[in-house]
Amino acid sequence: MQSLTNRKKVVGKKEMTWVEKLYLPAIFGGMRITLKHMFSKKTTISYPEQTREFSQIYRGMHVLKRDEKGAERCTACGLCAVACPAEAITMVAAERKKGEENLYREEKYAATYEINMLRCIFCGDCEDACPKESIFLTDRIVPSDFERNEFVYGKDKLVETLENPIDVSIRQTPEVLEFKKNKKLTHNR
Amino acid sequence: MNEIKTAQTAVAEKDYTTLNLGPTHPATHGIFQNIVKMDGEIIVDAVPTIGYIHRAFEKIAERRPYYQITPLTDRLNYCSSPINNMGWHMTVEKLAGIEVPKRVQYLRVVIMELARIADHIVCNSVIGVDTGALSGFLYVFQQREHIYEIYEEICGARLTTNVGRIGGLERDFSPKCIDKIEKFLENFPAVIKEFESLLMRNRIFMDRTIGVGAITAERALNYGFTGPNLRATGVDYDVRVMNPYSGYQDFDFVVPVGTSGDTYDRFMVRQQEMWESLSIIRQAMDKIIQMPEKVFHADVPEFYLPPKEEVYNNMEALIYHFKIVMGEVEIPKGEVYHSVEGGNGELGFYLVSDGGRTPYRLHFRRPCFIYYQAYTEMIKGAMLSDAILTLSSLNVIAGELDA
Amino acid sequence: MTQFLFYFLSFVAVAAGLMVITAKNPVHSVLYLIIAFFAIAGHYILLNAQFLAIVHIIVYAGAIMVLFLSVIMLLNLNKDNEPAKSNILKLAAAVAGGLLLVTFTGTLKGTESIIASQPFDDQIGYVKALGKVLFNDFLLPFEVSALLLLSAIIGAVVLVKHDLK
Amino acid sequence: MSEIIKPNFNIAEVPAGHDGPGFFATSMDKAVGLARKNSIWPLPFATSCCGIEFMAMMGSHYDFARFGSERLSFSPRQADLLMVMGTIAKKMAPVLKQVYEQMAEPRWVLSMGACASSGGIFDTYSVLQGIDRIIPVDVYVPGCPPRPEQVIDGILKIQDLIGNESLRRRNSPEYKDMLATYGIQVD
Amino acid sequence: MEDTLLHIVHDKLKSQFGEDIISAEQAYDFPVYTVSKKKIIEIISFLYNEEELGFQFLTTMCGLQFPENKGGEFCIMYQLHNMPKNWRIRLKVYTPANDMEYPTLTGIFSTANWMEREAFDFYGFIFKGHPNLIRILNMEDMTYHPMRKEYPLEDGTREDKNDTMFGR
Amino acid sequence: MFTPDLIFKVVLILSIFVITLVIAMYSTYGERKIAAFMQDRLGPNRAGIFGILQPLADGVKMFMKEELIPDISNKVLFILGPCLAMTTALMTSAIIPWGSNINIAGTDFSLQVTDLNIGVLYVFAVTSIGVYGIMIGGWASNNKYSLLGALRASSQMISYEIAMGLAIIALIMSTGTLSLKEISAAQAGFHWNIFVQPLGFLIFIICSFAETNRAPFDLPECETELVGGYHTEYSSMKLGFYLFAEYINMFIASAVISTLYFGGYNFPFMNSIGLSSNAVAILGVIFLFAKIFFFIFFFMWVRWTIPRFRYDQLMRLGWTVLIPLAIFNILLTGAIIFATNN
Repeated sequence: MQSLTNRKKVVGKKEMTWVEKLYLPAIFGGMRITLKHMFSKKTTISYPEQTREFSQIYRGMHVLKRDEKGAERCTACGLCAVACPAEAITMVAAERKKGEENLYREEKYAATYEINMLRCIFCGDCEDACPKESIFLTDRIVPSDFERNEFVYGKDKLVETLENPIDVSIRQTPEVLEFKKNKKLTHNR
Repeated sequence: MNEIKTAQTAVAEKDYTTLNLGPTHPATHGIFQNIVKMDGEIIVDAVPTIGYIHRAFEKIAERRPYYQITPLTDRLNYCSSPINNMGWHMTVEKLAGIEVPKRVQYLRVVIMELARIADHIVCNSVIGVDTGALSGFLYVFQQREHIYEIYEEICGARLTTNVGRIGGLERDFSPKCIDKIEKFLENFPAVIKEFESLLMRNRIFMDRTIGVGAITAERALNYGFTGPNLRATGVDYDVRVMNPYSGYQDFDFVVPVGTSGDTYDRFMVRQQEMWESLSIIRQAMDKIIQMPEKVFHADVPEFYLPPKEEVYNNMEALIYHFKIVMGEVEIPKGEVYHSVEGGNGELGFYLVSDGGRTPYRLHFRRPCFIYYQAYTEMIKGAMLSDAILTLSSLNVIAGELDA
Repeated sequence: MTQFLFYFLSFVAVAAGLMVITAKNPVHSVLYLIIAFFAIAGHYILLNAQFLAIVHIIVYAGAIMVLFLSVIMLLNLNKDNEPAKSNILKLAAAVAGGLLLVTFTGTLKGTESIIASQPFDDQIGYVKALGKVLFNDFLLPFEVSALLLLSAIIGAVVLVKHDLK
Repeated sequence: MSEIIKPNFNIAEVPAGHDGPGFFATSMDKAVGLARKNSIWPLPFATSCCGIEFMAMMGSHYDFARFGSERLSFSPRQADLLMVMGTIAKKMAPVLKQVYEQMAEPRWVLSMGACASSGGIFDTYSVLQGIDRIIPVDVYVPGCPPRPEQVIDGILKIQDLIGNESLRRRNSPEYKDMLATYGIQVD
Repeated sequence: MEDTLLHIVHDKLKSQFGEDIISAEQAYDFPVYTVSKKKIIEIISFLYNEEELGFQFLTTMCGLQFPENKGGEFCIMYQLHNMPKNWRIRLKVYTPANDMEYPTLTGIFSTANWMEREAFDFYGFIFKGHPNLIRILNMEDMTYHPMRKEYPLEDGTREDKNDTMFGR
Repeated sequence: MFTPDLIFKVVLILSIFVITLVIAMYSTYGERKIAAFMQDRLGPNRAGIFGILQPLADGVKMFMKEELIPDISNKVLFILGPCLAMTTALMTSAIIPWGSNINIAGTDFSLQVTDLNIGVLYVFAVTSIGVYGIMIGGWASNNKYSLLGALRASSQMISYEIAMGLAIIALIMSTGTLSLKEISAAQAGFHWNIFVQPLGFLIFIICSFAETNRAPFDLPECETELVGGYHTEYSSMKLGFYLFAEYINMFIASAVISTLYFGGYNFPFMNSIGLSSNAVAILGVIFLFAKIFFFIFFFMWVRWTIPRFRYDQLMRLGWTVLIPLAIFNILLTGAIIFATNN
C-alpha cells in the first residue's frame, strides 16, 4: 500500500548482529540495570504510615459546605441529583421554619441528603452542577467498610462540622477566584 | 456414553486438546474467553467469546444528557481515558459548531498525548510481563504514576479522569501541574531507554516476538485494524495526520510503521510512538507558554458552565447553569461522526441527535472490538505462548471491547 | 541383612512387574515399571555395581520412562479405556511370552557354571575397574557403541535443526 | 482458652454467619490469624478499570508486597482473597461464582470499586448490581476506581477480619447457613 | 455539477444503480447516501472495486432505530473509507420493522462479522449468509434485543434510588 | 552400636536437613525481597521486623488452608506428586561435601553424609528422577494446564540433562574422579574448576536453570500461560511442598555448582594464612555457604531480569546449541589433556 502520509518512518529492525545472537550481552546488560536498581532509592510510599501527596483538587469524599455564618448552603434544588450519572444522590427537601435561619441559608433545605458512596463514581459532576456552592468533592478518601449499608452517607457524614471546616477554595477555577476578587467581571464577555 | 478410543484412532482423528483460555485466565488481562483447540502446543483453532463485561454503553448513552456521557467514555479504553473524553467533547463541539481556541486545543493535545504514553506503557510493559520480564514493567509503571499525578493536578482523578467539558477544560493547568509535566518530560526518556535496553535487543525477547502473531496489511485493513496494530503492518494510517483535530496539524511528528505486523513490530511502533508523543508534548508546552494565559474554554455560555459565583448573582448565568445541568441545551439536529486517534486506533463517535436532551443514538467505533476478531486468524498455527503474547500486544482492553 | 534386602527387592521387582502388565491405566503401568527399575537398581547395588545402578536409574528411570510417561500423557490415555483385546491376540501374546521365558531359562542355564567359577571381586562394579575392562578388553565394541550414540545425538540435533526454516 | 476478644470493628447488621461463635478468637486462633493475615495471596479477578488501578497498586509506589501479598495466585485453589475488581456483567456472574466455589477455605472476598460493589453507573440490563448478590463479600472499597490508598485500606480491614477470625468459624453452622443463602454448597 | 466528494460519488452511484440511490446529503463532513436494501451488497462492492472510488475500508457499521419513521423503522449505517484519498462516506439503508433481513457484508469485509453480530444482538437484524450469526455481547439465552427503544435500560432490581423528585 | 561416627553422621544429617529447609524457607523471603529491591520497592515488611517472619506466616497459612483434592483426580498419585518432588529435592544434599574434615577430640569427621565414588552420577540420577514429582502431580490433577505443565517439564528436563551430563563429562575428564569429595579436595586454594572449564560451567549453569525450572526456563509453571502450571490444582501444604521443592532444588543446584566449579569449601590462601585445620574447615563451610548464597542470588537476579523462552525455542537451544557446545567442550578438554600429558 502506498504511503498515506509523508511522515512514515519504519521502525523495528529485526536483523540481529552476531553479538546479539549470543544472548549473553543483552542478558548481562539487563542484569546490570536490575542490579543498579537494587541499590537505587526506593520509590515506595508506605501507605498507612506515610501518605502520598494528593492533589488539592482530588475528587474524593463529598462535603456539604456551610456558609460563613455556619448555615448549610444546600437548598435541595436537586441539580446535583440530576447531574449524577450514577444516580447516587437522593434528598428530601423541607421548608425552613422560623428560628432556623442560622441553620439553613435558604428557605428550602435538604432534610435528608444521601449519597450512596458505592454507586458514586467521583466524577465531580455534582460539584459542577451545584448552583449554591454547597457540595464539593474533597481530597479525603472514602474509607472501605464491611457492610454495604454503611455506604449510604447521610448528612451526618457529609455536612462539614462547624469546628472543622473544610477548605475547598482551591477547587474552584482560577476564573472563579478572579471573579471573586473583582466582582465587575462578567462571565465570558 | 461408553466411548472407547484406542491410541491409533486417537492419532488418526487427531485428538486435539481443548483448552479454555479465559475468562479468568491471567493472560486475558481483561475478560474474554478463547476456547482453543490445540495439537500439542500448536493452536489449531480458537473460538473467541466476548461480552463478559458488556455494560450497555450505547443504551446508557441514549438516556443521559450530553455532559454525563463523558464519565461513560472514561470507561471505554480505561488505559487512556482522557483521549476518549476529548474525543467525545470534540464530537459534541462538532455537532454544535463550537470553535475552541487554539490554546485549549493545545492543552488538550498535551493531555491526550500523556494518555497515549500511559496507554502504550501499559501495553508494552504487559508484553514484557507476558514474556516473563517483570522488572521492566515496574520501572515504567513508576512513570505512569507520574502521569497520574499530572492528571490529578489537571482534573482531580487518576484513571477515570472525566477531564474537560464540552467547550473546553474545567480549569487551567496550574503552575504545579506544568512543573510536573516538565519534570516528566525530563525524566521519562531515561526510563524508557532503560526499558528498551532491557527488552528491545534481547535475543530471547526478539525470538519470542518476531514473526509471532503476524498479519499482512491487506488482511489487517480488511479486518478494520487501525492505530498501532495497523501501523505495525506498514500502513501509516493515523487519524492525527489524516484528519487532524485539536490542532495536530501544527505539530511535527512522524508516524512510525512496522513491516510485517508481528508482535515485535507492534511493540516497536508503540515504543516509537511514545517518543513521538513526548516530542508533541514538548512542542505543545512550548506553544502554550507563549500564548496568553487563562484561556481554557471557548466562549460559549450556552454550553459551558458559568462560574459559580456568577450563578448566585446573575440571572442570565443562573438560567444557563440550570439549562446546562438539566441538559436542556440547544443541540442542533443532525448526525455527526468524529474520530480521534485513541490508544488502540481510530476511536469514533457516531452521534445522531434529534435536538433532545440526550443523544438519539450514539455508536462508538471501538477499535478493540473491531480488531479483536482477527485474533483467531492471527494465532492459528502458533503456539500457546505466542497466542498469549499476540493477545497482549494487540492491547485488547475489555472495556472497549465489550462496551 | 543382604539376604533380606535381596528378597525384599526381588519381591518388589516381581510384584511391580506383575502390576505393570495387570494395571488397567497405562500411566500406572509406567509407574510400576519405574518401581521395578528401582528394585533392579537396588540389586545392582547389592552386587556392588554402583555405577551400573546409577546409570540404570539415569537411563531407564530418568530418561526413557519419562519419555514413555510423557507420550502416554500426551496421547491422553489416562482413562481406563484400554480396549478389549481379541482372544487371538491374547493367545499370540501368551505364546510369545512363553517363548521368551524358554529363551531366558535356556540362557540362564548355560551361564550358571561361568558365574560360579569366577571368584568374586568386590571392586568389579567400581568405575575404575569398569573403565579398565572397557578400554582394554572391549575397546572396539565400546568405541563402536560410542560412535553410534554420537551419531544418534547428531541425528537428534539435525532433526531439531530441520524445523528451523 | 477462656480469653474472649471482641472484634474491634463495627459488626452492626451483619448477615447471618458473620457472627456467632465464629468471631471469638483464642490465642491459637490469634497466632494463626496473625500468620494468615500477613500472607494473603490474592486472586485478582480484574475485569476492567479497577484492574488497571490494581496494577498501580502492585507497582513500586504502593507496593502491595509489603503486606506479603505480591504473590498473585491465578489458580483459585491457592488463593486466600478474591479481589473482584471491575464490572461483573450478568454473563460473568456464573464464572465469578464458580471461581469462588473453587477456592479453598478460608477465603475472603474484597469487592473493589463501584461496579463490583453495586453496579456503579451501570444500572443496566446486562450488569450485575453488586457481587454480593451471588457471593458473600467481606469488605467493600468504594471509588471508581478507588485509589490504591483506598484499596490498601480495604486490605487492612480484611487483615483485621482475618486476624480476629476463629479457626472454627468456617465449620460453624452459621457460616454454612450463610453460604447456603447464596446457594453455595459446602461439603 | 459540483466537484465535491458528495457529488463525485453520487454521480458514479447514480449512473450505475439509478433508482436504488434514494437520496444524498451532506451531514457535516460526511456525504450520506440513502440506498435501497436490495442492492446494498452490489453498491458496496462497486464502491470497493471501482478504480477511482476504492472504498476499501469499513470504518464502522451499526444499527439504528426510528420508531416514528413508518416503513423505515430500522436502519443500518455503513461507513466507508478510501484511505489513500482520505474520502469517507456513509451509507444508510432503511428497512421496515417487519422485514429485518439484510444481506451479509462478511464476503467483502471480514470486519463486518462481529459488527453484524452486534447489530443482531442489539436490534435483531438478520444477516443472510452470515457464517455465525449468534449473540455476541449479551447472554445467549436473552429473549429480546435490548437496544430497541421500547426496552428499558435499567436492570430493574436496583433498590437504592428514589426517582420521584428528579424526573429521571 | 552408637559409635561417635554414627552420632556425628546423625547430627550432620539432621543439621543439613534443618539448614536446607531453613534456607529454602528464607529463599522465598529472599526472592521476594530481592525482587522488590530490583524493582524499586520495599518488599514484605509487615510480618515481623523487615518482614522477617514472612516465610513463617506463609507456612502456617498453608498448613491451615483447606486441602482440596479434585474429585476426579487419582488421590494416591495426587498426594505422591508433591512428596516425590520434595524427597528428590532433598536427596542430593547427602553427597555434598560441606567442608573439609573436622577434628573433634582427636577423631576426624567428614562433613559429608556419604562419599560415593560415583557422586557426580548420583547427583545426576537424582535430578533425572526429580521430574517425576512434577509429572505425576500434573497428570493426577486432571487439569489441562497441569498436564501441559507436566509435559513441558518432562521434555525440558530430559533435553537439558543431556547437555548437563556432557558438560559434567568434560569436568570429570579434567578432574579424573567422580567423587565430589575428591573433586572438592582437588580444587584446594584457588585452583577452581571454573578456570579450567569456563565453557562447561556456562553450559552447566544454563542447564541448572532449566533443571530447577527457574526463569528463563520456568515454562512448566509460567503464570501468564498455564495459570499455575503443574500445581494449578494444588492447595494447602501440597502446594507448599512444590514451591518448597523448587527452592530446595535451587539451593542444591547452587551447592553443586559451587562444589563442582567454584572450589566447594575451598577459599584462596586457605593453607597459607596459618590457621588450625578446624578453623580452616569452619571457614570453609562459611565460604561454601557464601558461594551458595551468591548463586541463589544469581538465580533470582536472572529471574527478575530476563524474559522466558518459548517451548520450542527452549528445546532448540538445548539441542542445537548446548549439546553441540558440550560435545565441543569435551573435544577441547580431551585435546588439552592430550597436549599437556605429552
